[in-house]
Amino acid sequence: MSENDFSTYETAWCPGCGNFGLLNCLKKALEELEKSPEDVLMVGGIGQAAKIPQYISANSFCGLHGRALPAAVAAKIANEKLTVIVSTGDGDSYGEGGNHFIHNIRRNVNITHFVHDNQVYGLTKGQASPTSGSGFVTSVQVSGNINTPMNPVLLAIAAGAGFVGRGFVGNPGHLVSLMKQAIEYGGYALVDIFQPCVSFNKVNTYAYYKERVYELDEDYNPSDKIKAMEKALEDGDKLPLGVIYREKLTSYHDRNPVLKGKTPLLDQKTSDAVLKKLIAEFS
Amino acid sequence: MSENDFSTYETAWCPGCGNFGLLNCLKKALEELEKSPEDVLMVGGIGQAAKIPQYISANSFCGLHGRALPAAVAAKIANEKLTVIVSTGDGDSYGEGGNHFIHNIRRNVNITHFVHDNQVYGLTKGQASPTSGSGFVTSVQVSGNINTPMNPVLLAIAAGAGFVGRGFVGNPGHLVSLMKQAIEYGGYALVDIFQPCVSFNKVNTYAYYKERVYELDEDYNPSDKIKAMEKALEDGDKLPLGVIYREKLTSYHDRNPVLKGKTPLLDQKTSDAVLKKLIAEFS
Amino acid sequence: MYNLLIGGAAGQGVDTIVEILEKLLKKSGNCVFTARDFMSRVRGGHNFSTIRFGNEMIQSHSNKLDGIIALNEETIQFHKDRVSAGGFIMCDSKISLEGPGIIKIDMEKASKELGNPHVAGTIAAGAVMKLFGQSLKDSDEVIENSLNEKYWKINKEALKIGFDSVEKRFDAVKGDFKDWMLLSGSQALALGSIAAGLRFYSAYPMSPSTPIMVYLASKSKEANIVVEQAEDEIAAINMALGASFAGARAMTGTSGGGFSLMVEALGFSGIAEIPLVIVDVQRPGPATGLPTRTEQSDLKFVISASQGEFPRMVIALRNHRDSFYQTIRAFHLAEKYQIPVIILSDQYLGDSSATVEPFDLEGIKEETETYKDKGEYLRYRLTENGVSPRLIPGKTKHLVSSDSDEHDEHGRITESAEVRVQMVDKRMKKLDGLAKELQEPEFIGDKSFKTLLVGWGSTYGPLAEAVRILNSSKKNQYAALIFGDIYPLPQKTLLDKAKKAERIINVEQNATGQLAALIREQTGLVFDSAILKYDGRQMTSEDIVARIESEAKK
Amino acid sequence: MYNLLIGGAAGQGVDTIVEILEKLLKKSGNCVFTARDFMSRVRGGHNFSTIRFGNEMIQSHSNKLDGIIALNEETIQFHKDRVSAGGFIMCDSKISLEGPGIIKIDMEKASKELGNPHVAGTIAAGAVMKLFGQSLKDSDEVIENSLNEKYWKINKEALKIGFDSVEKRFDAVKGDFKDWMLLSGSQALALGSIAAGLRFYSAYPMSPSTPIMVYLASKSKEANIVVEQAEDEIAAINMALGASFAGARAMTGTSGGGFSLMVEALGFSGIAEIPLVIVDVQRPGPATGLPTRTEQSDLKFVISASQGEFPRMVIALRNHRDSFYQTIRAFHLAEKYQIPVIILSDQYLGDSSATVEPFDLEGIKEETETYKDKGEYLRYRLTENGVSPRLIPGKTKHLVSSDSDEHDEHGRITESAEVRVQMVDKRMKKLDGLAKELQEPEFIGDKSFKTLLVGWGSTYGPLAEAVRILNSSKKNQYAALIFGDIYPLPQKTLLDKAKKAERIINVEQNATGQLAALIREQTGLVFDSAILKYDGRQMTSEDIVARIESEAKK
Ligand SMILES: Cc1ncc(C[n+]2csc(CCOP(=O)(O)OP(=O)(O)O)c2C)c(N)n1
Ligand SMILES: Cc1ncc(C[n+]2csc(CCOP(=O)(O)OP(=O)(O)O)c2C)c(N)n1
Ligand code: SF4
Ligand code: SF4
Ligand SMILES: [Mg+2]
Ligand SMILES: [Mg+2]
Repeated sequence: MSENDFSTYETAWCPGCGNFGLLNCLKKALEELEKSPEDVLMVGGIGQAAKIPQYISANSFCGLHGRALPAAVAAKIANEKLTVIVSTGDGDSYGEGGNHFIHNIRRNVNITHFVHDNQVYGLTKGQASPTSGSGFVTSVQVSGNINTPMNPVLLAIAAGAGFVGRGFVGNPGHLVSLMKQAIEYGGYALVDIFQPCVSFNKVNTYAYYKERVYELDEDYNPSDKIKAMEKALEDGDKLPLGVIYREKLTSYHDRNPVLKGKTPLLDQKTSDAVLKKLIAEFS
Repeated sequence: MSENDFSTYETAWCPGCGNFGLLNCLKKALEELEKSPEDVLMVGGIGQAAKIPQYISANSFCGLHGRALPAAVAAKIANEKLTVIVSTGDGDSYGEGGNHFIHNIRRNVNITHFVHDNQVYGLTKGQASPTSGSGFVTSVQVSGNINTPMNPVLLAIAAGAGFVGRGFVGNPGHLVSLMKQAIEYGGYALVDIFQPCVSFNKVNTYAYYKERVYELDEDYNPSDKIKAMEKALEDGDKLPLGVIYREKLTSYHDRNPVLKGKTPLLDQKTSDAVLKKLIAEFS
Repeated sequence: MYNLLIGGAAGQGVDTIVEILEKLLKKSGNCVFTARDFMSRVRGGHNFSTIRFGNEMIQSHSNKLDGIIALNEETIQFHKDRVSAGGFIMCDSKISLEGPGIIKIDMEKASKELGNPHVAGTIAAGAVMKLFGQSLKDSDEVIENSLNEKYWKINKEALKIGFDSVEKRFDAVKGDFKDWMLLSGSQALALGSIAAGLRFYSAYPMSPSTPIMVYLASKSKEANIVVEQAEDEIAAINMALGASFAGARAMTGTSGGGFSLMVEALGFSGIAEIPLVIVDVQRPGPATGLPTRTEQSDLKFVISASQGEFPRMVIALRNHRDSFYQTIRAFHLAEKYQIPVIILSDQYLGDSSATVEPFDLEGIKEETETYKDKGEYLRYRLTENGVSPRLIPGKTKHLVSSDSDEHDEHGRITESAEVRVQMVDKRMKKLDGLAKELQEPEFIGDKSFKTLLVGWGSTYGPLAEAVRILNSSKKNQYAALIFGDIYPLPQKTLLDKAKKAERIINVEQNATGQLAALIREQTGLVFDSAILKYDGRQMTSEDIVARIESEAKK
Repeated sequence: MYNLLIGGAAGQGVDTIVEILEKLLKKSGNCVFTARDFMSRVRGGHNFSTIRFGNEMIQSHSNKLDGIIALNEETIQFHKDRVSAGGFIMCDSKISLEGPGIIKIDMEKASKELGNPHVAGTIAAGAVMKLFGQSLKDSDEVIENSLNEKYWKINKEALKIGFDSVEKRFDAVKGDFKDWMLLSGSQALALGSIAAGLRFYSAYPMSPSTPIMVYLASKSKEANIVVEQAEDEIAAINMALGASFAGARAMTGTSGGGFSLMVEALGFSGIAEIPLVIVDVQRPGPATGLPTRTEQSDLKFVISASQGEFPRMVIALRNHRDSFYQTIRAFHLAEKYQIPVIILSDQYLGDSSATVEPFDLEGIKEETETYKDKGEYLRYRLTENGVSPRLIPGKTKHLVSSDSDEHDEHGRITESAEVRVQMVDKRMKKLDGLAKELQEPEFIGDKSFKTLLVGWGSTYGPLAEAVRILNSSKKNQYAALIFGDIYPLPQKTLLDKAKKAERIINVEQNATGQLAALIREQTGLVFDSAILKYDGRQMTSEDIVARIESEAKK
């Protein structure tokens, strides 16, 4: 498999945007995992981040704003042979798509969810996103954001996710490794990724993150839920990167008797015999 | 103020339903707090629980399925003098309304949210709700519920709520006190209330809860977030009742410069002078 | 033909008795039609069903009753005036009511003696069978098919007690319908979707669409279908789109309120050209409205729902046969044209059961992908007929894309004015193909008609019967045209018949005459008058006849 | 009249230059109209605006250019063919392009010398003022109004550098528009809502509706308005309904995709009779479509959106004046009839700026609740005109209810067939009142016309100008009728004028001719032909004239 398999296309992103780093890491992760483009389905919603499926050669599904997750999990349910990756924005994932976020964690379909968390709505020119900091001033939040910022890592753990990580595009080696672990995890895996938006977020810049992030080391045990939530609560001067929480959970496919141990759904059939029986039941 | 102020009406609930107890407790709580019906706004979505605003004499807003919260917080924003209480089902609050749930916690508008948590969709005849247990068998979940049940108490704490409690209609005295605390709390307060559905939930019955619930005592310190999350994780044989987490947070009204210290929004005006100035700015 | 009403409070088991009784009657050879009326509550209130049966085709309910089986007093109060001369009211002995038509049975006492007060209704069912000169020979099979094993014995006994407690009163009808099917509109629809190769059904519970999900769930393991209860309707439709894109035939179902939440994704299906079947089982709106009642008031909504412009097809189901065959056709059209196809049913049709000829599986073939182009694969290739080559991701070496933004032939976002126009035109071209697929409305009546009644969907049964009644007294002056395919609107037969008609009247279960508006928009035809009903209860043939006669008097 | 195009990549500051330039020109007395074309991206790509100015009323953009100010080479390539003889192309000296119309300025170098490459455009703006013989006397004021204080000095210097770098080339126009307003359609709409007493605006960001939210947010503290960014559009509309119910005048705004998500709550507003103003700033669909472009393709969608049937009003904004006054009227009608009122704008109108007569606040009065009934308070009292007494909860001793289910006069859930019909009829009666409120479409042209062009909303400007152009050569053979109130459809003038017309043509910014369909449905009128544009760019008067002339040739 050659490097070029996951070739990328000209983007509509701003020069210097954190999305470029993210895209490179994603490409690298897929290549290192020796995935073939035709077996990968990239799913995005709408936003700057959400354009990423357009910029990497793989199957792509650019859906509606906020609705990447339901489409992605259903595609995976339909064909478990696809490696399904949702890669999209923080507004998309946690704002408009918040209900799908908490409920798809409960489904635990084996897909990967990368959130380009720039703590702002980029494409619509800089309003607060769910993860924007308190006091963040924008053209709409004129007196500064008054909502309590969402802590997606903590929320995902509390919602029952089995794999919750945090990365930063400024630590690409670490991010690639995190992405690979997430893709290989056998259930829903979330990686919230700090991705500076150079155009609209003048607070959470590369420098801001650089000063605060640190990589969790081997001493850290991601399987202790309480400890993980404590770790997730660190959101001031110290921002941990890595697998914050990890637990083995039975995946959707293994919980669903229609799918477990069967051929992929799209290749299944209702036999003629069954169909006739169903008709006969009404006679 | 006489007992009759919060008179109740004939209901469409099943005999034996936990909603009756809940309604009685609510009535009692309002009376003990000496609220006047005309200052109370009861808000529900759609469902069996959500009919409660129809059964108590107060102002009532029976909105759409899943959409009680946005309407309620906005009514409170419009007129902070109203005591606004959302009282509605688990499907309504956590299923269809899940996105409003996590985001209104972030807003922290001073309203109270009572969730009639019967762990089932009652009105639509017994499908799994977000809080239904694993393996819960219904006409749709024919092989048993395969989704990880939502833990609303934990989720609310993780989302940043300042007041999170749990009650049980079978402990009415405790529930009334909990309701009163929630109503008096100066921000968004959630009380998840175990409410047996005698028609469709044959698992989480009165007896089921009776065997498992226990009231948190005075030793328990609800202000420690980590401890509270640990407490919230108790969801097997022991189910704690009481204020699981409590923290003082600035409320929406005090964070919003348009509202803080001003007359209620509905009584405010744009002065003629300002209007003229705004027009002049374009000249 | 006879017509019975069985009524009681929610929770008293009206449904079970009705199910047993309708099956027993059908097994005895009767044609059966059961309409279901219930309240939006779980216990209490007043629910009832009417079972019409006889040895001729029956496709609708009726106002006139030959008998009432009353599980409580309210049922008698509400409905006794509708009982014809010679009819009966069957109730428990404890009810103080006297008269020639009153049949009292010790149901309550006997059922308690049997050990379960819930079988009181089964006793009544047994009595009814005897009254109408039917036998109980198939009753074991019926009980075993309808109930959980632990209730078999007691119900079989209850049936017999009832049967033995009365004497035959009515002439036995002997139809040839024994081997026909008896099923509800929603079951027929669900069965149709299975026959069409459904693999993935996602929905959020909502009356009156839930029976579709319940039936599919009950057969999911046997039929290899994933039935997914979504967190909300937005998820339901987006899941269906994801599954369909990935190659699993997908459907979602809901009622108007849920459809409202699916509107954005409907347009997504249109621009991304992902095949999708969406079922709207209508109920009275606006908003929550009357959750368990019936109406046909979503037509204008669904034909123009979602921002922007794209081709779609809307099929209104007229009866239980349609519910099966048109659902299959909906899947085929959705795939052939890569469009959303909306199926309009309603509570009346969905919840009623009817006797239909056994479904024929001949001629239902799975269509398969047929992309054989050489060269570059273009998901959104500009083609003559507007249909581009669709491949299934992972099933080909080509990469497959899908996009809710305007895109070029590759599926990449474009802002080009030129490409935009090409893509709109390409999508709209599918309408030419669809025009050739359209099925004309069904014409009922004699060609000598003077008045043409025009309806759509579930008023089919009432209209068909109304025309029969009117023509038997008025010598073939009436005919009806009932639309199944409704958008795009097939116009040929309509214009043809309208030309011959002296008077055209639209008959609809809504307040504004939505079909008439659509027809005027598309053809310029103006209706002379309208028969509209919007109280949440389906019109009967008698209602239609009465309205026509009262108009005639004016 | 002159027409300039200013273009560059996103992020090069086209917007700032345009804003400064249009204000400078207006301050000098010109009437100004600026149309904005941009891509759905933050940096790069190609964005441009055209500024038309002169001493007569200008209400639309034009294809012909008198000059281009190019911040990059692409701008020149894309647009140079549209420059009229005698026109100019202004660009940086480094661009290798020669010819008589080429004006090179050392913008880049000079701006770097000033210390900020972003002011290159301001230099160009200064040069333009000189070219057209305008003065810079108001420039300090303009700069100070448009920019953050820290950029004042450098921009003032840049303007002067530019001004001094060229010679006057064109005749100075001297209009009387100095004291008129210059603002965008969305600003005018927002200002109208403030004038109408708006207290609560909830929305989720979505192009091209966001400027309304941004303007309101910027004035929220001064004007005492809560502007709430919702978690999604469903929340936005349900919040607005909650606020309105509680007595705060409320509005929500979005574009088609967000409107899709508001559909269920639209019906809720209808059945619960909660006044609400909803703005849909249209963009091309379906689904995400072309996010920053323009289209008029949501008409049929919004007039029939949501399950069930209820009265609503739809007002299409034709221009910047309408944007102010009709928004005020929308609030008054929403309250008077307790209905949802939908305002249709679009990207062209919302983002363009125009010169309008200063808004007049006379006659805008807040209406107040006037419930004076004695006896029992019935929120949904059955009344002659369908409007029931609305009280504000907490502001009265009466208890106020609101319900999305069908309800009785008290607001309690009902399943009664009789009450259902009464309530539907009551709500529908409001249409009689609304019919009397309707404003007829605006007629433009001479009564001797033969061809009638019919449009709606933002094609007003282009149509008005097209009629003028056509009539100047074809001697008053053309007229136009442009609808503002569009649903319910005012019919009188239309039928009147159509009767006199030899030919009627609908002119719409969509692919299917939605107004024509609505008119046919409501009146039976059939159009002879259609001028439709759906590439995401607004038609100009010249486009219309060309289409008419090419048709005439056929
Ligand atoms: C239903 C709907 N509402 C709103 C929008 C407008 N919209 C497009 S992208 C976006 C937010 C993008 O923010 P985020 O997801 O954080 O992505 P980013 O651009 O920051 O990468 C919004 C609100 C839309 N396309 N659809
Ligand atoms: C948009 C929409 N979807 C679905 C429904 C149908 N529906 C009504 S109530 C309900 C669930 C009720 O469950 P819950 O909120 O737990 O209330 P309960 O009846 O158990 O008290 C559903 C799915 C609806 N009314 N509207
Ligand atoms: S706006 Fe922000 S997130 Fe979007 S491309 Fe530019 S820098 Fe990146
Ligand atoms: S269905 Fe359940 S929740 Fe609803 S009223 Fe009956 S017992 Fe109560
Ligand atoms: Mg973002
Ligand atoms: Mg419930």
